[in-house]
Amino acid sequence: MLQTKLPQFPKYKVDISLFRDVQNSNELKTKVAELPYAFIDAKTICSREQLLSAVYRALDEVTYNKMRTKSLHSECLLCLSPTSNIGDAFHKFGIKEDSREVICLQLSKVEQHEVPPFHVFVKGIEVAFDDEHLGQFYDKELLRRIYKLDSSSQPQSRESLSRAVVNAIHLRGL
Amino acid sequence: MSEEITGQVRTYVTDNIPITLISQGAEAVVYTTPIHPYLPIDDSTKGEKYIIKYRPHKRYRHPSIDQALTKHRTVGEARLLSKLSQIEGLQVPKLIACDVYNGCLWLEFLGQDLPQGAGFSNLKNFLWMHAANDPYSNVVRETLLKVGHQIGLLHWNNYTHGDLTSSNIVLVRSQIVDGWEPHLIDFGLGSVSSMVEDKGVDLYVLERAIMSTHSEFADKYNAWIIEGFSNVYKLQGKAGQKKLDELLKRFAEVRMRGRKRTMIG
Amino acid sequence: MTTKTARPAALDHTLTLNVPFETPRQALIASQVLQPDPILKPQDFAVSYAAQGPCLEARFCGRDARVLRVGVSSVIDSLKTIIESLDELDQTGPSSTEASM
Amino acid sequence: MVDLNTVSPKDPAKRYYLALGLEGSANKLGVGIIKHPFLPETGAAAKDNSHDCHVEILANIRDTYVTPPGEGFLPRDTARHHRNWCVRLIKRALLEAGVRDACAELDVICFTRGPGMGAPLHSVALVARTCSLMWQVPLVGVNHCVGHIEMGREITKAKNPVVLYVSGGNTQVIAYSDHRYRIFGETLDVAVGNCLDRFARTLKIPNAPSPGYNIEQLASQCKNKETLVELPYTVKGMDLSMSGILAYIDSLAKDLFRGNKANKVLFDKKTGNTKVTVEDLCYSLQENLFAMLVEITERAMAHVNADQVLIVGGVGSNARLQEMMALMCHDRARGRVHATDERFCIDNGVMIAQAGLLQYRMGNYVKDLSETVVTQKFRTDEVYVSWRN
Repeated sequence: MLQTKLPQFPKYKVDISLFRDVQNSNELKTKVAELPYAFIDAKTICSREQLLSAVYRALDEVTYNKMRTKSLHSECLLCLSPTSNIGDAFHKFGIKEDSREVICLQLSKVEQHEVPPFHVFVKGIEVAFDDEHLGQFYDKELLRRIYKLDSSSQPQSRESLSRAVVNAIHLRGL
Repeated sequence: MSEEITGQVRTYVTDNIPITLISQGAEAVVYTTPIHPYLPIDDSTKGEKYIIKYRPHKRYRHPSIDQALTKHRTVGEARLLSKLSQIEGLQVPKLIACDVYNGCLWLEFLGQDLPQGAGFSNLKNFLWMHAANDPYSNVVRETLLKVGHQIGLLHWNNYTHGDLTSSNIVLVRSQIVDGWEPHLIDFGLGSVSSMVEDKGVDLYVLERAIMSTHSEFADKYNAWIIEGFSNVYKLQGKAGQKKLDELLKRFAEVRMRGRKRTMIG
Repeated sequence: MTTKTARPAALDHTLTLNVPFETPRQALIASQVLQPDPILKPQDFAVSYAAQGPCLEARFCGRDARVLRVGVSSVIDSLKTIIESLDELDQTGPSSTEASM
Repeated sequence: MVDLNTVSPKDPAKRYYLALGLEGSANKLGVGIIKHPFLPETGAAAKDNSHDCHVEILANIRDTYVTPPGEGFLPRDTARHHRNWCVRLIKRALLEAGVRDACAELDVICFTRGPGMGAPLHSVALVARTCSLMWQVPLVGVNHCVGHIEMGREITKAKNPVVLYVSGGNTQVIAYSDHRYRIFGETLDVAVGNCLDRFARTLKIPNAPSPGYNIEQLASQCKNKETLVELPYTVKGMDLSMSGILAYIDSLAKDLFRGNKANKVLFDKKTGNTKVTVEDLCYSLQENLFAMLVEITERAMAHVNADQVLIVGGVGSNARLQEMMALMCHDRARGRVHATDERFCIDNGVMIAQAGLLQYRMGNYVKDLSETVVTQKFRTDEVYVSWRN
């Protein structure tokens, strides 16, 4: 599990875990609204910087502009998306019934009391949330479609794909 | 005033992010920091540096103009960098984060210190360093050809830099022993442009910059840059050659009239 | 004032003005003041000045009457200014500095 | 090392220089007479003292050709105005200055050689040539922009400032280096003064004392300063463009007068009430144009590492522009802005005398009358500034 804080937003803490061979995605998807986490389909995340970029953007929006969704978690999902359609962002990045690899994200105020750890709910094997594992799970073609990266400038490596994705995250709606 | 602005940035980034002022232009103030805005401190970020480019509020202009401009320019530069990063072979700093509400861009830090205390590895210092012993050495030639290549890529793809000086070209050590890879930085005045005039002015500004700091060797240096530049266009066959001829013709015109058009009173 | 018509080529409309001045010096000054200004369309119009005694002789030639008229009238405007300067400002001594305003 | 005393005063016993300056590049006809004391300390060993010549202004007379509201000044008519008034103004200036014998007392006659409108320039040059010949006084042809700069430097004593030159015909940001006033940025199309003049014409407001002054007055009466009418902001690097702004605000003013309710910027969508007044338009136009001017000036300051700004030219008398520039200078480098009042920043003869006399003192004057031909185009950086280090 990655437990971190973004230095510019010390009032928030971020916990992220990556699970593989998740058995109960179906059940988790139905509980998305009630559980204090975001569940993300790991196929759509190619790097740590991709997900953390979205977290940064979410906190930036919440702090200096306005919150556009109901919770910090849905804000993060929106911020992952290259478009400003909230439903669309959930559909694309949120956990799916058949997701095998799932990222659990908890973003909360520091003073907020502890919530149960992810593994209480997720039936799967936790692996390190790092680029090595993300690199095994992500779906290059899917990512290209989601972020509408045109084929003429096809990013070759995961690094360049990640770079294009980070750009898209930071430039959404601007 | 820089203390005042630095104070604003300190408040904005918090004490968790130590900042060092490296340049203060008219429009933006640039800092470095060892802290990545969102990646945790570990092997991948340790010892790294990042750029924070801040466009401060200007009291002299009306608040609504000020806010609109700051946002417009921050987004503009971020968008430009994003587009440029997709051009194969073109080397520009990576966009890390963009906070339009505070006029801040986080960018990858490029460059390093040159050997023998010759200063930071921008093209200007690099040429100074070599001017002392072997101004026409192979590494100088190779590097300037590559500089030309970078500008060629930029122009061929219809972008212009707007402030192409030898300080805005930063060299990064390449895989080849003793080789350098030029990167273009500071696209604050950059734009999408297919106009030969804008491109001609870009080339002219760089030529002038080289002449003013390295006048003795400027002829050869500029010739190498143009050679590298031309090669990009020549690779594009007939169409490329045609555009190149047109561009170099305009470049010569710009040089003749000293950048500015003549105007009545 | 005399008009001549026998000029070669295209500039065959001609006019010569003889302007009398108080002194030969003033005529000379007038010719020197008028001399330097280039003609905008030398293919359509030409002028030459010469001081002859207290007289300024200005020879004009133009491709047609209209060009000639415009050119001559502009020189006359200039001459008026020069003459006024000479009349009012020459020998600027205590006696002649009475303001006329 | 600059020796400002390479040419001796005409009357060495008097130990001063006297210069007559004639200006007529646009609709103002100006005649000025100045005196420079012969300062030994500005001799060979001195530093750059050309901004501190201890100038004494003996006469500064101006007559403006004013056209009716809605009309601009045309070259022919302006030239006629200058021809009609030039000699009378010179006589009055000589009288005011107490110059009894111009032939014996004047060291040099300075006139504007350009840039400007051809016909008005020419009519004044004729008078300058005539006076020079009949009085046997040397001539110096002056660049109008350099005249503004030298006068501004002398009046304000600003040391090596970045110069913003804003007038009806010019918009330039200038910095001195290596004997030239170099242009760092300028307008790519119309000048800022011209932009204001033309907008004043659309508004049909009086041209007296000047269109820009009347726009400034209207702008200060704007009641809704929080909201601006959004206008294009067209800074292009160091340069700026104003024709698009002018075309747009002109169209707004026309729609306003015509009562074109389809224009949503001016009229409320539902009620059809006017949201914007002429005063609002003037205010927004000034805020927008001046922000652009201050921005390119700041760029030049950053470039040459200067902490002072000198504003010259007719638009330079605008209080709001001065205020904005002062804020920028203060925030940038705790520096300051120098500006002159309308006696000096609006075209005048004194400034031509000042720049011309400096040039004369360096031994650079007309040797042949062919050098006195006026020119509409005459760039500031074409002049070799011998009188500065």
